Amino acid sequence: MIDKTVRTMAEAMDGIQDGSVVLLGGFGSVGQPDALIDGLIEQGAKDLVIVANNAGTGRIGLARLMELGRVRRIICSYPRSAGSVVFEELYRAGKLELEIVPQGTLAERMRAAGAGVGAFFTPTAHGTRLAEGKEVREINGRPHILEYALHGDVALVEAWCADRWGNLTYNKSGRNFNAVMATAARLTIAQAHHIVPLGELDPEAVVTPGIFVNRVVAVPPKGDNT
Amino acid sequence: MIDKTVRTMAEAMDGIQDGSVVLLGGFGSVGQPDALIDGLIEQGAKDLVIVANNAGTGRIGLARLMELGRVRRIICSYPRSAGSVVFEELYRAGKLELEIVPQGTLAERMRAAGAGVGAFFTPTAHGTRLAEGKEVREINGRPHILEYALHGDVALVEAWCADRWGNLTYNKSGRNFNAVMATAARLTIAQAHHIVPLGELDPEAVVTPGIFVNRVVAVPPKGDNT
Amino acid sequence: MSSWTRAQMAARVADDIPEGWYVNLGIGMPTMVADHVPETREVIFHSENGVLGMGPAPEAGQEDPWLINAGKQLVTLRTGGAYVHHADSFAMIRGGHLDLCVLGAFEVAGSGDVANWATSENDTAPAVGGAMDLAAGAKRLWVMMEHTTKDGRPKLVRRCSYPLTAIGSVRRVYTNMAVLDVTGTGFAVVELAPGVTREALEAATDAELVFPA
Amino acid sequence: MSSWTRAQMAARVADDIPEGWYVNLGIGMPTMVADHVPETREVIFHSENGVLGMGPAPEAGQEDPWLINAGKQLVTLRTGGAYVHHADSFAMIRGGHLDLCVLGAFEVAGSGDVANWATSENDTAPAVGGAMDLAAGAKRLWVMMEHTTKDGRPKLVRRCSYPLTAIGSVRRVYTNMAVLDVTGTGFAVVELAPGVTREALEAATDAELVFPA
Repeated sequence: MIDKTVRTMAEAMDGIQDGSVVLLGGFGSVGQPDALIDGLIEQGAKDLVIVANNAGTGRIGLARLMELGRVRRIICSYPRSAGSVVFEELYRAGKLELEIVPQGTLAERMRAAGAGVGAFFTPTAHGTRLAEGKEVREINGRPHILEYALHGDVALVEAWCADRWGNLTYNKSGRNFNAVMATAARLTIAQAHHIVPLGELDPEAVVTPGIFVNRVVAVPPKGDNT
Repeated sequence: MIDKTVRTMAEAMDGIQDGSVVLLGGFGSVGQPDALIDGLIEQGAKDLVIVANNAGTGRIGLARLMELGRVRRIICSYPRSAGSVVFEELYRAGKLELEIVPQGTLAERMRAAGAGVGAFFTPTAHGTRLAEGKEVREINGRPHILEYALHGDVALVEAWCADRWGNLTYNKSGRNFNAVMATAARLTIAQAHHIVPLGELDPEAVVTPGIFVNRVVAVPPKGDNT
Repeated sequence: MSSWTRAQMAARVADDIPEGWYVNLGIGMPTMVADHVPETREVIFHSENGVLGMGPAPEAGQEDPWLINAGKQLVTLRTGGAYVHHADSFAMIRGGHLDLCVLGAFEVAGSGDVANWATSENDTAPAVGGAMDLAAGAKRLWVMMEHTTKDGRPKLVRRCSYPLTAIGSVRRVYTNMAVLDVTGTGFAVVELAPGVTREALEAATDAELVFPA
Repeated sequence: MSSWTRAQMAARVADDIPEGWYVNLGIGMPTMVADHVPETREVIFHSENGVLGMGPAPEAGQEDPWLINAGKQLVTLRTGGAYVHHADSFAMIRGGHLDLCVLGAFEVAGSGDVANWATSENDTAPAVGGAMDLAAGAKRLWVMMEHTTKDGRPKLVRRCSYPLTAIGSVRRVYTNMAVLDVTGTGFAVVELAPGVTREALEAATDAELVFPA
């Protein structure tokens, strides 16, 4: 019987290597895999490349991981936001590499990784400094730049419901980067609010089919009573 | 009040021009927009480029449109199948241009059109005669070929449920090419089994959001009593 | 000098949005536009984080922490709305499916170039978010901003001095002083705010202005 | 000469598929493999037309015309299955998410090249379907076919004479005479069908064969 659910966070994090590219789902505080990030902090992998929309806030979660010196490089669209204090300290001190990617290009680069597209041409960012050094080609009269697929070694995502095959649904705007990141990594680990029996998810409404998911751990969100 | 539903097939077909690139949903007999194809036959546009998985069977629907001499070119993955008699006659007589595209590349080229990707590199078909004349580039040690976005002027799709905003759901394997073609055309026309009140479709389970749909016409499938 | 308030600017933008358009409103001032579209006129608002058919802020007690917009504010979903993931959401943007995007900006040039994400070449870690995707992808890009900086420098310019967000993308600009169409070589004045003179507008603008005959 | 029947070949392939694999079975003979995987061993079958978790043919009276596989046969959905659209379905294939694809073929070369879609360069309108996507995209490609053509010509060859489906993709071949691994320069014999001799296999094969020591 296929059962992708794991009982402990240690099992969920098993085998994550130093130097991994780790995709972190979430947008703002919605859909962030907080428990998995804490699990990763505990697990100890270092020299990580983190792909996320933001660069962490406060001194918890991703910010904590960075503060512990475990992140070598961050690839994101919106590094500097209210409370991104750890990022700013480390970046100013030259202790963190930064790659800024337009948000849609970031999503599309991971979608490409998940879908077997090696690289693609997009008009986004053409003529801006984020296109510097990139190949330009005119397609249908419009300049496009070449962007490469962005693969993860690991994706950490937050789902709403999951079953033992790893099928996932999300809750409202919690879907965000989670669904695309789940497709783009060799090892996708999901924390799910609810583990439901196989067959309970509507086959017409599964957002992430289990083929993209390797491990599922039950983590009700903090303060949730449902 | 937004209302994309139209009352007549003539309204649904209004403005389709000679020379249009028309995307036809469906796979096998499932999810084929039969009523819309009949509407297109009636409407009269000619010199069409048809994009579909198959090249029609028997002498109805797409095969009928071809038999009437209204199709200049067909882009498909599987032209020759049981009953593709009209295609074979016309093709052998040199009266029909054919472009064969691997099924996944066909889907991806339309997904690219819908998503603003001008072109993309894929390993599929590298080293085969379907890659002849195409740009080859090695990415991550693997040869890829360059494929361009495939835009439709019109997409004809079959949905299961639709609302007045044009949100669509499909039924089981009827989703197939319909959902991706809906994103790839300037004018997307859907025939829907059921027109439902706005709000009846679960926002978590809408497959094609109305932003991709211009017109909806109610067409219960033949012989259906639901 | 008189001019439009921010609320008046938002109302002015809202007036130009017809029923049925799919619209993305940038973080900050443009977000106010939604409040000025009457409920009877169905305009479908899109948020980058996967919300199509976004409604206003929830009433007290009705907040759902799982439903936010791109500015991370709590919002609602209108009847008929739908949720999608980030790649699909940006497919809507990048594939040219949005009728309109309204962004704030630091500078707009008469060529339609826009700079709205980084204030100088030395700002090494600016936050681009979805601005470049929106500016390049939407069918129409309108900018909504104050006509000058706080210290009075023009924001409508001959050439952007800040790092660009996109080239030749802006169609129309709504400021506290005027509504102006981008001509490619400057700006055509569509409407002046009450009390704003031609001379005042010219003094506050560092680009070619064309006034209606 | 004795050899495996088609059902035995299908059972032999099924034996090599462990629980938990995501598997696409090509149209024709490979489709039979599913019937030989015991229900207690959960293998998740994928069909190109957007069905993940495909089950067997429906029982009489339970047919649903909206649920077909890539071969256009009526099928069922297993508990836990899901429907996706064509681009997402091929993302699973092309993105390397399928553990295995089993295809039929006209020819397989010792290099792993496979030809299975067009029988000659003069066949100007052959039907490729999803074969090239599957051959290039799946983690493993196995081929299941008769060892020779009806008129006795070898289908395991030094170099494919028919138009290629993919280069260097095949890992393993199951025929009525043997199970063989692709070595890159030929085939390593894993197992001979009962009654098939080394000499018989060599006579029916136009490629280098390596036999177990």
